[in-house]
Amino acid sequence: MHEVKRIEIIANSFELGKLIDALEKSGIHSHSVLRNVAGKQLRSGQEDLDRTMLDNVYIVAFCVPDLISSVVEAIRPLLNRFGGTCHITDAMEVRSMKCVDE
Amino acid sequence: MHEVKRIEIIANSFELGKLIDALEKSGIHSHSVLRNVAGKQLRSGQEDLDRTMLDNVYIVAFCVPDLISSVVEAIRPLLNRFGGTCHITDAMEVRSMKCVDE
Amino acid sequence: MHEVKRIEIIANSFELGKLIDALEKSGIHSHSVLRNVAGKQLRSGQEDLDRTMLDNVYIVAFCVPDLISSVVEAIRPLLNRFGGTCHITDAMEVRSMKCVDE
Amino acid sequence: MDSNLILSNLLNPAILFFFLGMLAVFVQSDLEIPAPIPKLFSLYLLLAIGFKGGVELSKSGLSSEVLLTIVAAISMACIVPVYSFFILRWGLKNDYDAAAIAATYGSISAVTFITASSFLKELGMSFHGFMVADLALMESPAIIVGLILVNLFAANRDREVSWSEVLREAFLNSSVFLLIGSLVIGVLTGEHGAEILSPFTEQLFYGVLTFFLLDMGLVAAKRIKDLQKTGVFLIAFSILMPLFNAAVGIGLARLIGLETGDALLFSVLCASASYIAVPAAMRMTVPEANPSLYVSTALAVTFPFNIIVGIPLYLYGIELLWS
Amino acid sequence: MDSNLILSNLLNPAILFFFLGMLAVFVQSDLEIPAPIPKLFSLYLLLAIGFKGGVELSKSGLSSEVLLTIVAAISMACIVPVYSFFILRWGLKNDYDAAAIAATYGSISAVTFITASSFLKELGMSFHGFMVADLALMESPAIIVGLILVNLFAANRDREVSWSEVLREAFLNSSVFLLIGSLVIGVLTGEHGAEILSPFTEQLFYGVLTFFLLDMGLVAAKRIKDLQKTGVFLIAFSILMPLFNAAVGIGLARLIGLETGDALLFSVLCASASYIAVPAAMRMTVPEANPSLYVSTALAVTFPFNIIVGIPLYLYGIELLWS
Amino acid sequence: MDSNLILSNLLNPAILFFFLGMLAVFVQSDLEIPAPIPKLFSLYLLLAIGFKGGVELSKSGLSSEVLLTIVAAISMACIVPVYSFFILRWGLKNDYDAAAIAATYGSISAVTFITASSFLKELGMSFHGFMVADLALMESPAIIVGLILVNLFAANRDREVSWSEVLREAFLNSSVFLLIGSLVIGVLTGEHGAEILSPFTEQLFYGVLTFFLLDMGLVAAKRIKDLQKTGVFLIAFSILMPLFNAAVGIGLARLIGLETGDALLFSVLCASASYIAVPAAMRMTVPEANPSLYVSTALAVTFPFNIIVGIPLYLYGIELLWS
Ligand SMILES: Nc1ncnc2c1ncn2[C@@H]1O[C@H](COP(=O)(O)O)[C@@H](O)[C@H]1O
Ligand SMILES: Nc1ncnc2c1ncn2[C@@H]1O[C@H](COP(=O)(O)O)[C@@H](O)[C@H]1O
Ligand SMILES: Nc1ncnc2c1ncn2[C@@H]1O[C@H](COP(=O)(O)O)[C@@H](O)[C@H]1O
Ligand code: NA
Ligand code: NA
Ligand code: NA
Repeated sequence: MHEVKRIEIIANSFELGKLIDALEKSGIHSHSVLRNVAGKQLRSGQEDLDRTMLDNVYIVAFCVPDLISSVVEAIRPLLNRFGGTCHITDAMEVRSMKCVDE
Repeated sequence: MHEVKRIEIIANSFELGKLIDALEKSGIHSHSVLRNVAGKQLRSGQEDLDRTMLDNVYIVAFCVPDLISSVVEAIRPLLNRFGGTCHITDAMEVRSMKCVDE
Repeated sequence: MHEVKRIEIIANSFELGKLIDALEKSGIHSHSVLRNVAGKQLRSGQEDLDRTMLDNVYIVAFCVPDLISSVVEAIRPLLNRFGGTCHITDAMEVRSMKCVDE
Repeated sequence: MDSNLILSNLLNPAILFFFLGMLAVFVQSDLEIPAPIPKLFSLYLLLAIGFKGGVELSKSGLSSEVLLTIVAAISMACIVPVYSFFILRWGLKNDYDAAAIAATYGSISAVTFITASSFLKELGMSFHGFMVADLALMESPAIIVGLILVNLFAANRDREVSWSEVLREAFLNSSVFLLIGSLVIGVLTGEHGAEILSPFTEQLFYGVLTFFLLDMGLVAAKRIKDLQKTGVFLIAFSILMPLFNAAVGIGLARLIGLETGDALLFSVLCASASYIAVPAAMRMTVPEANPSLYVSTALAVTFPFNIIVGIPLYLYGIELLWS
Repeated sequence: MDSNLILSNLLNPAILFFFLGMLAVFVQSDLEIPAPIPKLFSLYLLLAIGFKGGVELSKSGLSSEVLLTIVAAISMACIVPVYSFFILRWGLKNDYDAAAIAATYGSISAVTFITASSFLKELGMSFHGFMVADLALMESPAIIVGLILVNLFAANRDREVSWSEVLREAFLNSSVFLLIGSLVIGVLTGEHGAEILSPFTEQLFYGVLTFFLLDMGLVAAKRIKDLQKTGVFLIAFSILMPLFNAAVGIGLARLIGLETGDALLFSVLCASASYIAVPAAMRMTVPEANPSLYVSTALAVTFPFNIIVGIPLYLYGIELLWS
Repeated sequence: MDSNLILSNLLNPAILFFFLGMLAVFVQSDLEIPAPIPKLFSLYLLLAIGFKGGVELSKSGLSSEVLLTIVAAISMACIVPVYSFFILRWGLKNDYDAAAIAATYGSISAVTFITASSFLKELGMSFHGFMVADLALMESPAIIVGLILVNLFAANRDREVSWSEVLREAFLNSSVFLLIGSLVIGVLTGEHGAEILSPFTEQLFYGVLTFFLLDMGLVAAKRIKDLQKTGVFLIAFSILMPLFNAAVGIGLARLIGLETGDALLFSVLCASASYIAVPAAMRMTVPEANPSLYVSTALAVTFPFNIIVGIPLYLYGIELLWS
């Protein structure tokens, strides 16, 4: 098993395209997306805009630890402008034979 | 990046309101909810009640480490009564400028 | 709170049955499944096959640390054959009274 | 004549699609009606039957027959759980399970009612709009009665029941709410409303019911394996109790002087068991009870029994008695 | 006559189901129409109204009346946001919020239009297919105007507007695209296409609208609590501005010489506010504005006001003026 | 006459909505039909066409013509993958890809069949119910044949094929199961069943097909960019092979003595390729093959080619030969 980093981003779905582009640019070419995430957060005056607005998405990407700093740099401006959260966790990867070496 | 805790709760969706209230009361005002989670667990005799019953939900909330003990106190009685799971993980938060200081 | 391991698997939904069987056989009898996961990965030539193919699923299972090695052994051949990812993280479990001792 | 009725019921597309759904599970086909489509169908059926009932009610108005039927309906919804409880308690030796299953059988299954109404339509028989009011009124009381039974008889654990929540769950859950709301709208808009809404509520009705029963077949068949754990007593209960309740219902219908179509619907209401609203309420209010017991019996035994054998059988009995 | 029209509007099943949806939220019923069902309904309604409009257009052809109406429609869509902006800026003291709300009121609500069209149908009044073209053309311009207003008047933060993205969002968002596409297909296939598609687009129309308004009632009622935070000024704005815009619309319709049915639809387009396309665009392009302000006013005040009071009221005014 | 037929096919609302869907992708509109709506539509179409076919079959009964057609259908489903395999193997130099694509072209596309059936209806031409049986019977054999080809010709890796799983996937996948089930129910309930179910299965049919083709346009267009990687050989294959198969199909239909409507459907079955059932089965049983090859060719080339050019072209050929 190999040490990797787990990046998880929760954001409004209209940011999805931009976020994925940012991931791609910083070298992360694999990810998964869960849609239809409901959420609530504290930012003054803004509330969750259920059905009438676009929903949140939940993006998970596992990557080698070296990429983290460039990812954070690429993601942070998007979060600053449009909101959303990004968290990073340590994880162990069960490598399968078909895996492309990063 | 700041150290935070990641709380993840899986429970039947009818508990959702009570769980969110518990989070709010213990000082966690932001969270995300994923619905339509299928699940299976071991507790004797009880089985998953798919379509005919309410589905499971998956709640994720990131918070400052200090809140954990009060959260656990607030959540545990609900799990005792209705079932469900709660797990806590360490994570790093990519802080964005708009973030409200907790 | 007790230390546990968090296993998360992302794979095409047609593998779901086989993966759950593998978990069961290696002693993990509880899990949750999120469906409709979209994804993209790098493996040469293969792309995400959206609506026309089966979607990805996201499986989460928490278990005692001792089971990890047998799980990895059971899951790896499936990943080798059909693709998908498996990652393991440390977590703390909030034990509720109704919990079956593992 | 009995066998004729059963046969004509069996050669119904809707019933056959129910079997097809069950078959899909048995042969392990991957056929499924993905969520939330079944939910859409059930909302549609409730809206359509409620609206239609309301329109009929606006034509016929309230009569003593209507009021009597309503009293009878609510009484059955309150009494059935009581006697069921004592039978179940004796058989199961578990107060929580007994109360939860009793509540299930005191309530009703809207789909069984709707299937019966379309069976009547096929036979060219009519029914009155107020029967839909009965359908709406019989769903909730059993939830309250079940909970009272638990509080009276079950070993007292630290139960703090939130009655306001229970009452809301009982009387304002989505199916009761939509049914009553549509009924009232039907009454208010009457003939004129029916004219503009009926292409939607009438023409699609049977088709949506067919699709919905296909899904019910899938769901019911998946529950059948649970029956191994429920035991012979509960399986017998979930066939005999509907038969008994239907018989009581037919008797009451005769006393009130209902017409045959209404009598069938009344007996079907008495005979059917809830597999959605009551289980959801019980899981919330009586978490000690085992859901697979009350869901499986209602869904995998009583529901199929009623729509396949029960409906034509009760009608046969009614035609014998009324003629 | 006014009160008569309002009453006949209120005794409409579709409007009553809208109230039922609101009631469900107020009494805390768990009634909900799960996603993506409402999306399906709105796609259906857009496709059906677009196609129907196209077929009508293929019969009537283009005339100077058509072109004049289109010019009037686009002008209103560009001017309404401008004067709204200055009023809002004065009242709110916030340029971002003012621009976003102004754009919302410059655009239109397709469901309000469709509700008005079915109200006309019920009264036996007709309208022309080109009104659907107006519907499509009035959705987008306000988005552009709103953004120009922000760029001209708002304190300059580091805004890098991606105009290509904004234009795509404005003119190719799914509702505009489907509406125009269906309109063109209706024109191309004409009478023959209508024959084979009309069982689908005509017969289900009112039923789907009814179901959709039930959902709109749920959504609008959930927004009502937000109004506490919006303040009296905005609530007054969201009733008075539609009234004013409708009056301007009626005046223009009179000048152009539209028939009463078309005039009603034109005034409804002017009076209605967007609660889907524009809010989505504003959230993306003016993230500084507070979405709960522009969504709540459009959805929880202006939309119900228009479908309940506005539509019959505007028609009353039109009938007075035209007679 | 050829160009007339193509034109009348092109001015079909359903085909135009297919183009609209493609256009939405090309101009990057955010139009989408959210899951599981397309699934609902496809279940509906399978149920409706199966049921309708069954009802027709119950009227006409079994004849030697029926049996001959069925033999011809199954033969084509088994032989097409074999000759396709050798052509593809020569062109692609990859046994796994060759087998998977061959299986795809041996199987059928139900939507292409349904589009052809509604094209016939528009032209006032009829077809027989047993053609629906062919549709059902031609879906599965190619999956088995494909797998046999892999086992015979591909370099032997550690393949442990679970034949029971493969057979279940082939013969009990949801579309085959629902189609055959609905067919049998149609046969059993006959004219009487058709009467009560037809408002649902007939009146909505064309509308649902239209909506579904809108979605297919979206899906097909998204696949088009994959074609860059497939190469000229495969693109040529996915147009020429359907043409060849259609020609063989027309010849067989002539030999059997089918009527023109049935002949068109038979040729369309031969010409079409599966983009759902077979790809799902291939991904499971031949994971070595590249899914983007077999999905893109079937979906982005052969499907549009068949519904736009193929259907009217094959009918033109048939009318020439039969007259
Ligand atoms: N601390 C948190 N924990 C979990 N989810 C969060 C948290 N903060 C924000 N979110 C999610 O992120 C979404 C977007 O946040 P924002 O863009 O800041 O409005 C919210 O609707 C939530 O779903
Ligand atoms: N160890 C576990 N790992 C992942 N999910 C679990 C686990 N235990 C329980 N769950 C989820 O929690 C749900 C509710 O559990 P319970 O309330 O205990 O019946 C189950 O249906 C599963 O979805
Ligand atoms: N590094 C990664 N991070 C997140 N998700 C991934 C990653 N790699 C693969 N996946 C997911 O796993 C799915 C199946 O991958 P595969 O079977 O390798 O084609 C992909 O479609 C993604 O959803
Ligand atoms: Na009952
Ligand atoms: Na407007
Ligand atoms: Na073929």
